[in-house]
Amino acid sequence: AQPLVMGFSQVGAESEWRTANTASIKDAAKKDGITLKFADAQQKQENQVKALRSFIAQKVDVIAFSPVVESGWDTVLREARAAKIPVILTDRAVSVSDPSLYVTFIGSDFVEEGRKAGRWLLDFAKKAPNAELNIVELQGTVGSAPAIDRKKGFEEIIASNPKLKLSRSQSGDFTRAKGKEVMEAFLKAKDKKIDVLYAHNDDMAIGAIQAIEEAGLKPGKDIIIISIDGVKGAFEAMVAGKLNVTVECNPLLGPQLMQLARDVVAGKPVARRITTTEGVFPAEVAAKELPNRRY
Amino acid sequence: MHAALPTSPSSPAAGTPMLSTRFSQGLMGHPLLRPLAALALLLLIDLCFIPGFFRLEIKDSHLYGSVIDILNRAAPLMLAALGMTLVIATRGIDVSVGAVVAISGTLAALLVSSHASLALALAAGMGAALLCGTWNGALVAGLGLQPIIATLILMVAGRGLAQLLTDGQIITVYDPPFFYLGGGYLLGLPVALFVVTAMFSLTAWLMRKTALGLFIQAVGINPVASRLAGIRTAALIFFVYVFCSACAGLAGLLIASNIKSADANNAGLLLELDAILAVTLGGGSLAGGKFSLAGSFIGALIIQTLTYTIYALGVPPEVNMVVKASVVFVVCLSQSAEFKQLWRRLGSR
Amino acid sequence: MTPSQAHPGQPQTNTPVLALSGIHKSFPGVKALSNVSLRLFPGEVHTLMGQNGAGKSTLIKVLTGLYTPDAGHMMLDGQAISPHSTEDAQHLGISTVYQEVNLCPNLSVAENIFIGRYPRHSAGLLGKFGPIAWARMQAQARRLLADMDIHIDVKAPLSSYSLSIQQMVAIARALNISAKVLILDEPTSSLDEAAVQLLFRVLRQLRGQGMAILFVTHFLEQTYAISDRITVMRNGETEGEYPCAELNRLALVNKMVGAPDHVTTGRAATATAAETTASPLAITPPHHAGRPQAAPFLQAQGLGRAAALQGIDLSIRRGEVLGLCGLLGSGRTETARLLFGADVADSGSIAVKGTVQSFKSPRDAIAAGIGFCSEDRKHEGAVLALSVRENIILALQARSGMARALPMQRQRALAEDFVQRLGIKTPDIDTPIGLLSGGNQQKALLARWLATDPQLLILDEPTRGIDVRAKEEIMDYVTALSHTSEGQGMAILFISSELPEVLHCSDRLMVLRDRKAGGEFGRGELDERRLLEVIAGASA
Amino acid sequence: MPTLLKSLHRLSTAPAFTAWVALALMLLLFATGAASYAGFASVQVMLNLLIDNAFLLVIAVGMSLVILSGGIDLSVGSVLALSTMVAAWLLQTAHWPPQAVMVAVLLMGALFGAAQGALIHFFKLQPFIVTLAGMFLARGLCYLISINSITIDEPMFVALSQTQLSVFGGFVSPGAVIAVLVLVAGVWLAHWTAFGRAVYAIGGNEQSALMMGLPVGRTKVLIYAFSGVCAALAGLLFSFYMLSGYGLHAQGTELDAIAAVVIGGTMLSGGYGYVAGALSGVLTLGLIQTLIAFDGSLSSWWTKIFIGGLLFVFCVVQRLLSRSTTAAAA
Ligand SMILES: Nc1ncnc2c1ncn2[C@@H]1O[C@H](COP(=O)(O)OP(=O)(O)OP(=O)(O)O)[C@@H](O)[C@H]1O
Ligand SMILES: Nc1ncnc2c1ncn2[C@@H]1O[C@H](COP(=O)(O)OP(=O)(O)OP(=O)(O)O)[C@@H](O)[C@H]1O
Ligand SMILES: [Mg+2]
Ligand SMILES: [Mg+2]
Repeated sequence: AQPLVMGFSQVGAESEWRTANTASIKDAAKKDGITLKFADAQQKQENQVKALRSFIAQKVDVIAFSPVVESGWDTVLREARAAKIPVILTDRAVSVSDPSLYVTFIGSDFVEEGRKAGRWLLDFAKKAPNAELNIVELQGTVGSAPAIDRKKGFEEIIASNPKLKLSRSQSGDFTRAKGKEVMEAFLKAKDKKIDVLYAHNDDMAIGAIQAIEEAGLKPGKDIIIISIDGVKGAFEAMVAGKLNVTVECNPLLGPQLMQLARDVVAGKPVARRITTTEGVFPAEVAAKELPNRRY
Repeated sequence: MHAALPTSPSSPAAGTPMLSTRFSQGLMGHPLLRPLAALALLLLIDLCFIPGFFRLEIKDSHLYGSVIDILNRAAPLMLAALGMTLVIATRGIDVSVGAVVAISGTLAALLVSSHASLALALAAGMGAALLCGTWNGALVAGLGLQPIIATLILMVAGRGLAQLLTDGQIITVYDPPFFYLGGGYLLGLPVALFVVTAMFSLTAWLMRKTALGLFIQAVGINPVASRLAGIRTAALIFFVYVFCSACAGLAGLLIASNIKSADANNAGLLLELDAILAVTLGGGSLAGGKFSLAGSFIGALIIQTLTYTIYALGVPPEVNMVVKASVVFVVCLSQSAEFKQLWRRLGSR
Repeated sequence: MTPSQAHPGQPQTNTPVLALSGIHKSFPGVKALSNVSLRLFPGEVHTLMGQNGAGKSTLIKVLTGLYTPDAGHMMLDGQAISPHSTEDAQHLGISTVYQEVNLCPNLSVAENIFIGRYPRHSAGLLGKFGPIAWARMQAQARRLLADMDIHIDVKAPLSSYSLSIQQMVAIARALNISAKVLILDEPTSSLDEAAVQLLFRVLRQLRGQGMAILFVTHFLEQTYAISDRITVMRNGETEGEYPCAELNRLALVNKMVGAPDHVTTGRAATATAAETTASPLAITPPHHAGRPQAAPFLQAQGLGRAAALQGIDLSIRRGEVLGLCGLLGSGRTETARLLFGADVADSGSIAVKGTVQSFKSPRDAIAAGIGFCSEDRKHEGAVLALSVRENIILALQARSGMARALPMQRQRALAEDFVQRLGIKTPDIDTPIGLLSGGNQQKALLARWLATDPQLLILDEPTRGIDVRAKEEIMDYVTALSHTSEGQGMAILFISSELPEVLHCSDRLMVLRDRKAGGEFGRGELDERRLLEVIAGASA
Repeated sequence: MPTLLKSLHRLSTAPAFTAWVALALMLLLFATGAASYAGFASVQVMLNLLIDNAFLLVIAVGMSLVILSGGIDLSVGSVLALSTMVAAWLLQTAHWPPQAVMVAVLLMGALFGAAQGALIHFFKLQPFIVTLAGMFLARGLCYLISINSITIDEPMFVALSQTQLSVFGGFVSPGAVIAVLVLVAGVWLAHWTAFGRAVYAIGGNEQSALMMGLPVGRTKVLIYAFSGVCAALAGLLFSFYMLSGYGLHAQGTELDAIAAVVIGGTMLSGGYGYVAGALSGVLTLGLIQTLIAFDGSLSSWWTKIFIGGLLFVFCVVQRLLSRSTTAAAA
């Protein structure tokens, strides 16, 4: 029989996480004997729409994509449905008027990630119930879905403890350089001692760690650092005692996605929402986990 | 020709500022005055609203404080602006600066992390940057492509090349000597600052001791007349693109060394826009011919101080852009002779 | 400074259509106009005269709204006016040709004539907003230019034509605007005799229709040929207003330079003051020709370039001035450009001192000891935003290489020297050249090439826009450079549309016709009338 | 045959030659795609080019005029984003009627552009800097409205988004039709109106244009206002297309638009080129992306390298062809 053809539109290659995600999907497709049409949207929704349209024109068997942003997918998804091509969402959800426009969504829940980070901090704060903790936040790119959701989830949880105060929040654009730069500025502002840093991704946390060290402080001790993603670099930092915890956001969706695609094309019923297994990795388990990290 | 317009005898309005700088030779008329004033104003805001902004401490036997941070951070931008200044002076533009930063930084960091000697790594980074410059120069000066499109090619492809080197990964470097360039200190000051000063002095020296500055200006203002006067216009234009890439390459090394990693995805992203902004804030004209190395440096400092101020003041990130835009508008308007006239007229009423 | 009240030569009506009084205009550091007045009557041609930098162009720019005067009144038809732009001035009925050609090189010839006043398809309702009627516009443009004896493709971009054609287009544009007042600032500086006569014919016609014409020129001949009255300016002030018939050439020149009356101040004045002498040619050479036996410095054979020049032969020795004559578009400029490597020849060869060279760029020619002062000072000469000093040393610096900047002292000394020698009127040598008057820019550009001390200097209309007195001095100076010791002076290729000047300076004359060689003549072989015939091709 | 040769020669010396080369190269690119990928040579793929790039085309038309006048407008991408945001906010939060929203958005674009034009003209500021600051400002204003994306579910917008007008056996969106109309209007404006010719004159030599008595100031302000309107209209098309307002929409679109205009044969230094060239430029960029999507084997970085490479080949061939023919013609 003809091999299954899948069109996949990726957001871009802006971070390690994303690259790992791409690699996983490509590998899995190869292993599964699925022909993968891969298109990189370079962070632009319009490019993704273009890619989807050309997948439709090519009459692929199934379309999968990681939406750049939640809204704005109605029209093109309708075209896909008209062409009878099932659509699978990965990594991020979309908001459409008619939920039947996509078959299923597999991926992480950014709000939940923020909550997990918040919960870890709540637990941590219990060790010294009376101390006020002054938190600074390094946000992702302003307006991007992970930045908005991770902030939302985190704030939702820490609101329950009045001792936890978010004093500063600034965008570090998800990059090391910006994370470092912003952290430098935070550290110089001597109005309040910084106790906790919450970074929306590991890259910014790693940049901030450098800034903290250069300020003569001990990251992970003088300042507690929480971040999200769980890339290899974060585990190395944890092993070195410079990072306290990272919330995993699993990019290795490939195998699951391929299986799902086969099921969908074969007409098997699938769940509407498939969450990937994602853990929270505090520094204590880092050494044990590090060898298992693939990216 | 276009660039010549501002001072053409038939240009009533624009002729005046040029002359006024010449005749009121005092401090008031100096072309660097306005960018300096803008910088001073920003620093004044910092002084008033950010406690301890100017405080310097000694930490680990080097200076430590906000001002040092700004200088350190501005270093790559200053370098990029330095190269961009010359390109813009010839009426060109180079939008590939960010990509060149990514290429040189990535290559050097990659080599260091795979245990090549530091010298080799740095040389390779610079070599790659020079190659990029040669490419740009050949397209603009050799083929006569329009600068923006010629450099756009490298802007798009260059970052791809850099990512190809790393497979899109951010590769962390664990080799302390490599950190010295972008993060080390010499005589208590950041090494990056010395790099920038050296580069600036070299360029300023070239401008003063050789006829380079004169030729660049002439070519920027009137390329036809320059060619007829016997200036090697093509060679000159080629040179400025190579020089610009070299500066960008050096900036790339500083950045890679500072963040201790090869980040092909994001290093130097949009640096070209900031560099162009720095040049214009410093009084350089995109129509060619008018440039000031020191002005561009001040422009870079304005940008970095502004960024830092936004962070330190705790401006919410969603407002950043509006603040930045407003400051740029204000600085530009303050440099406009026409605006000053209007102001005066309103004042005298 | 009080203009005489009524003149016999003055037109019937006694109310000026345009009256300026007490105009002041200063630029930082320069007082360009002080208390200037000017009256323009309907149906007259009024010439504005004055030395380079006297303030003529500035006055015109004030009058047409490009500059705002510091003080003074302007009345048009008895109404006070204060135009803020050329647009305003045009609406008021003032049509202007400014000194440098100010047209758009990218637009077609036809469009340059009609832009702003397009003929429209009268698509009923749209009226003034109807689409532009391109074909009609082109036909009209063709007709307009044909009236001026110019037959070119009006659809081609303006930049594909030589400066003089562009100048004619600019004039055609101004004439085509129906106006009360027509202002022409040195329109004839790059026109040949025939074109000038054509222009004058049109001007007379317009004068007959009651238009007031303000005309600026440095040619005394032309002044006397066309004007009814003359206003003389000196150092930014009005020296006086005179009926043309009452002021002889000598007196005029004296008033311009500020010498007492009846002082003989130059060839132009003297030569032409002797108006009774029948032949204007009787100019005796003040020097001897270069030694004929000397080997040629440069020899061109069959030099040509498709569609621009058909194989010409030319040779020039050191110590001699070779004049190159021809009509507009006869190929003089192209010859110069090929010799200088500004354009690359596609046939023929050039030999310098006997060795064949191929010039790929001006650099090659400069290295071989050649200099070239272009006719188009705005586009090919001046680097407007650079200072006078930098403009003067530019070619010298380029030749001595980039590596070592000329020491500042040397630069200043050179520049000061030329400013003094050529009488460049500038506040100082660090003034941007763009702020100088047209004639003074021209002098500075000449200085650029003199500074390189070339072995062969090609001068294409070098005295364009230079005033009467300075012109003589400069040409004498230049020819002297050529005629120094024993034929070791410069070789000079001298191109000019001004025949008396060419006749006076050249040791040998070469005529171009239709982009082909049209004969060569020794000194004294031709008088002006004969030369005109040869140029026009009425059998050589 | 000789007449053919002659007309070929005339074509090659015509000022529009570069634009023709662009068109020819684009067709070549299309042929390459058709030969290499199944399903590429279909009517719908071609129409999709138009549908997907409608907003870019509209922006490029405005940008063409700006560039022809010797200026540049970097704010268009952000103004587009701001327009989607304002439209979404007015529809979803303020519940304005859709027609009023459209008018308001276009007006906002015009005002934004005119303000930039006024700064450029009256204060002699450089277009690059003014519009760069404008770009920051418009983007920043988006975030002031909301950092989230706002979904639009207003029926008229939804209808406009999902209507398919069938042509040539395929379909196009209303947005694509509007874009083509804008292109036609732009061509008409540039070549048959006094305003358009003044744009060319200013691009050729601003000082001369002034001295020829053209209304330079008014024209310049209008040019940027027109570009602003185009950007706002593109924003509306974009909100039909995406049914959302979002501050991160259309990042970097200004560069795409500039590239499209330049590829279409317009000189960035002003004065030379054709508005119609914008179409071939936009379609070329679109084709490159379609090629990549059809290929489907390029990684993220190879995508970038490939785009750069194609741009390079395209520009160099265009340049060499134009240069050799102008040399031959001279
Ligand atoms: N924009 C300006 N800024 C400063 N000085 C100026 C400016 N325009 C003209 N000048 C000065 O004003 C004086 C008069 O110049 P103007 O151009 O009117 O002379 P002109 O009589 O037309 O001379 P020419 O015969 O050489 O054209 C000159 O000294 C010139 O340097
Ligand atoms: N009267 C004319 N009719 C048609 N074409 C002309 C005319 N005058 C000039 N041209 C064109 O302009 C070009 C100008 O040639 P060139 O500049 O070498 O002439 P020139 O003798 O220097 O004349 P000019 O006095 O215009 O400088 C010619 O090749 C021709 O194409
Ligand atoms: Mg003058
Ligand atoms: Mg000539």
